[in-house]
Amino acid sequence: MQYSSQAVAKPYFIVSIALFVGQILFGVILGLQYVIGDFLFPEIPFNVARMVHTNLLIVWLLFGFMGASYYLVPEETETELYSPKLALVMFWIFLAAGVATILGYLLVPYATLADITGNGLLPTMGREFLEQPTITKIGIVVVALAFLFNIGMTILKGRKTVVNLVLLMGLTGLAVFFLFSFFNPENLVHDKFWWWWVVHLWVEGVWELILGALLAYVLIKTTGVDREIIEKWLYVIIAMSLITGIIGTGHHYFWIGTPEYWQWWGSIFSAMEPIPFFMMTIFAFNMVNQRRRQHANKAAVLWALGCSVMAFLGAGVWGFLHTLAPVNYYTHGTQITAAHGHMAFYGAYVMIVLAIISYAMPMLRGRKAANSRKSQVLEMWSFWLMTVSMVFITLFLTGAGVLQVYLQRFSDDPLPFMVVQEKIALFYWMREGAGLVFLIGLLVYLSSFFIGSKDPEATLESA
Amino acid sequence: MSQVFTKAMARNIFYGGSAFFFLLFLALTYDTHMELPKRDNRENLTESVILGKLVWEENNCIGCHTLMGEGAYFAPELGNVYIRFGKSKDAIKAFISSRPVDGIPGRRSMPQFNLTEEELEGIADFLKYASEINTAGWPPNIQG
Amino acid sequence: MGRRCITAADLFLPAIIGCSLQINVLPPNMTDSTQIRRYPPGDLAIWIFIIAELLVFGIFFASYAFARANNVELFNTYQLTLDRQSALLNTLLLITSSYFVVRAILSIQADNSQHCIRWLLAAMAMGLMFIVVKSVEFAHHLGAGISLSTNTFYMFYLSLTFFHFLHVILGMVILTTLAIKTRQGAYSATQHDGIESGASYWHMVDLVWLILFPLVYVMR
Amino acid sequence: MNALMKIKSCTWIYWALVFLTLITYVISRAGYSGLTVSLSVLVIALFKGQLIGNHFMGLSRVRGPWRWVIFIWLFIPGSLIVTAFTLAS
Repeated sequence: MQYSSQAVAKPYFIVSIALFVGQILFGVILGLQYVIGDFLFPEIPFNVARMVHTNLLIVWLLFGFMGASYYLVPEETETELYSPKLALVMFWIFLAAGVATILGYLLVPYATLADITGNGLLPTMGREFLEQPTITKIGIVVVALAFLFNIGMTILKGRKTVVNLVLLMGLTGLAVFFLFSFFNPENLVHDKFWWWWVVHLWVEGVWELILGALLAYVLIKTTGVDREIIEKWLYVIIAMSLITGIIGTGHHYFWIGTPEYWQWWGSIFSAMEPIPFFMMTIFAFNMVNQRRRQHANKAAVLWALGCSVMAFLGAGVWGFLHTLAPVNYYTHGTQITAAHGHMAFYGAYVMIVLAIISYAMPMLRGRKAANSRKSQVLEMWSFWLMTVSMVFITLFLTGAGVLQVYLQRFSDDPLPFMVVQEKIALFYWMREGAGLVFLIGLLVYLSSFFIGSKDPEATLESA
Repeated sequence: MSQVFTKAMARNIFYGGSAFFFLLFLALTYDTHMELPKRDNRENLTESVILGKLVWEENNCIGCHTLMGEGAYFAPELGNVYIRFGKSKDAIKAFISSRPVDGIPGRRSMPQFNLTEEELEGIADFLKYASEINTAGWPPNIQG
Repeated sequence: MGRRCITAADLFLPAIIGCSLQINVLPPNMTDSTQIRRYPPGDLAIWIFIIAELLVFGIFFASYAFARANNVELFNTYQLTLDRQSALLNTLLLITSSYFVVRAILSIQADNSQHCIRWLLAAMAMGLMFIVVKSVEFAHHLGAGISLSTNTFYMFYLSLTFFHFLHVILGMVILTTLAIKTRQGAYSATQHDGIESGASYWHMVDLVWLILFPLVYVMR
Repeated sequence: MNALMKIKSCTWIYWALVFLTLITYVISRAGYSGLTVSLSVLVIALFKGQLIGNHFMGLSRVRGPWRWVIFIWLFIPGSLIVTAFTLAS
């Protein structure tokens, strides 16, 4: 660690991982509710558990992005953070708001939560992924602005590299598009239309800038390839992401009351969305092949490479599977969507945050470059356990989805939703099994922070 | 020719391309909003429907159900539930208000939300309004 | 052409068009930009962008053709409402404009930046006329109450021509930048990558129209 | 190739493009229609595209894969269009 203010990243990363554990625990609960319908009912009904699962994901990824920024921006700008104190204050505010919101979900009925937080004044709650009480949303905006201010001022006074500029653009976009979450028109079609400006323009727009910047940073650090080359790639990849992704929003405008030309525009542009992800895979592997030095942190390189592959599979291939309007007509809102969502989020965003944690944590904990050999072996085991089980979760959900589409939408004698759900229960059981393996992988991941932490650091010869 | 592929050009393409396609997206957004009055059933957006949407949101219905295919995939699609229930608001209201507090053993159950008569009427009106939006022929059949 | 070293372009060339990775070493007497080369004129980054754009248009064209196959009657009927004279005029304008840009490149290769600017301005004048003619056509359709949602034919016609129209505008912005930079003396006989990049983009805009014109206006 | 010859050759290409465009227009004005006419018009257009690619975009002087960028682009959508029009008639 070259700059002492980078240390503020550590609490962000720790909370990130803690919330990740919470997310997976609720994921396992949800998976069980799919097959044992009354599990934990009425104490934790499905909608509450799902809300906790998805909101924890978003919040821990945000913690991860913030931690990553606090870690890499001082190094890229070659200067100390503008205000480490502000970063710590915001950490506690964000943590308190996040925990209070999750507890609110779990302890009182959602309608009561809406009532006590004054949702009637400015109704923004109760929309998928944006379930947070309005007051929490305001809190998120405040934290995001303070964060952007802190990062922006640091970049302003230091060296401006492509990595930190792209990161800053991504983070600014994240904050800007989140503002649309306050816009909840009474007209349902308007509501749905603008809701996607948060959700789609986040995950298939500005978040890809963040992903690209973080990946580029990890690759610069671990491969020693000339910065010029990596930055060129970064520009080309994010250019392709936005060129395809912005109009690609149209693939959500097929069946929600919006004009039918979106079926063409959305299909054509989103069919090209896999291209930037493919380029990212080629990029990551090429850079590692062209590496000028070995890095003792093998685990970080593994996460970075894994991220590029899984993002391509999850976001690119599984997205393309159901993005064309004639296909989507049958698959829209089925387990196919769930399959895509799981692998895309894991591949693109979970893995990049884990990659940067894997790269930064050894230094934050006082190592020179990498963890001990023993810790790294455990971490790489957790990589394979989680990644392979996520592949199986995706495959089982896809199987469930294909059957669901056939039985409920496509066959001559379509069956009711609940009847179909019972027929495909076997797939949900298998998915739950894969989910438990994922949980085991996560526990192995946690153990890698403790086991071997007293051992000497891995060197190039031993790693 | 100094370099085959320059960073400056890659950067220009990123800024230019992004701005270009964002502007195009704004143009299409504008056109969409011009077309929506013909499709989005806004003439039936009554006070009761607006209340119904709030009830829908404040009970997190989207946490289990889909509405026009968006939401969670745990419980049936509700964009066309009004039609599936034989175009009967009473059937919708009766279904919601009759959910047992402790659920149905071993099965997925909908919670008992203890809605008032006005709220029940609102949610039924909201679902009727939603079913009358022109969704380009989706869902493929009555089962949603 | 300067010394070749491995660049990022070499690395993802194979990915994009499936060729094998090779490092090209040209004999020193073949470094004149008019001689055989390994890469197209201009910056490779613009060519990646051009490929992406062509891909979109290519998919759009094929979509048009297949959508037409399902609605032959409709497409044939409404195709007759289009103004073929202005389409012809526009085609000639774009071809001429492209030709002028070629002349601009030849001028700068001869180190004559005065001529280069003149040719660029002439090309821009053609582009501007295209924009005017096309705007009149759009105004006509708009006045007749035609929109993207009128029918599938107009959806494609308006999408394709409007999307292309925006490219002409972007191309005009690029040509303007080139003219200004030429005036500032940024390009010379030995250094004109930037102007070749912009020119390649402008030719792409022309190329797309050359297919669009017969496909949408003529073929029935 | 000296400068004057280069100007001459690209001017020739220009007149060829204009001529082919006028032919397309005349065919259309004369009211000819049908599959054969349509496909001929398309082939003319693809040929024009190749002229642009080779001579205006300078690909004729390129050796290696980039040489074929425009050709491939013309070929693939071109054949899809041919297929669709053939199916429709």
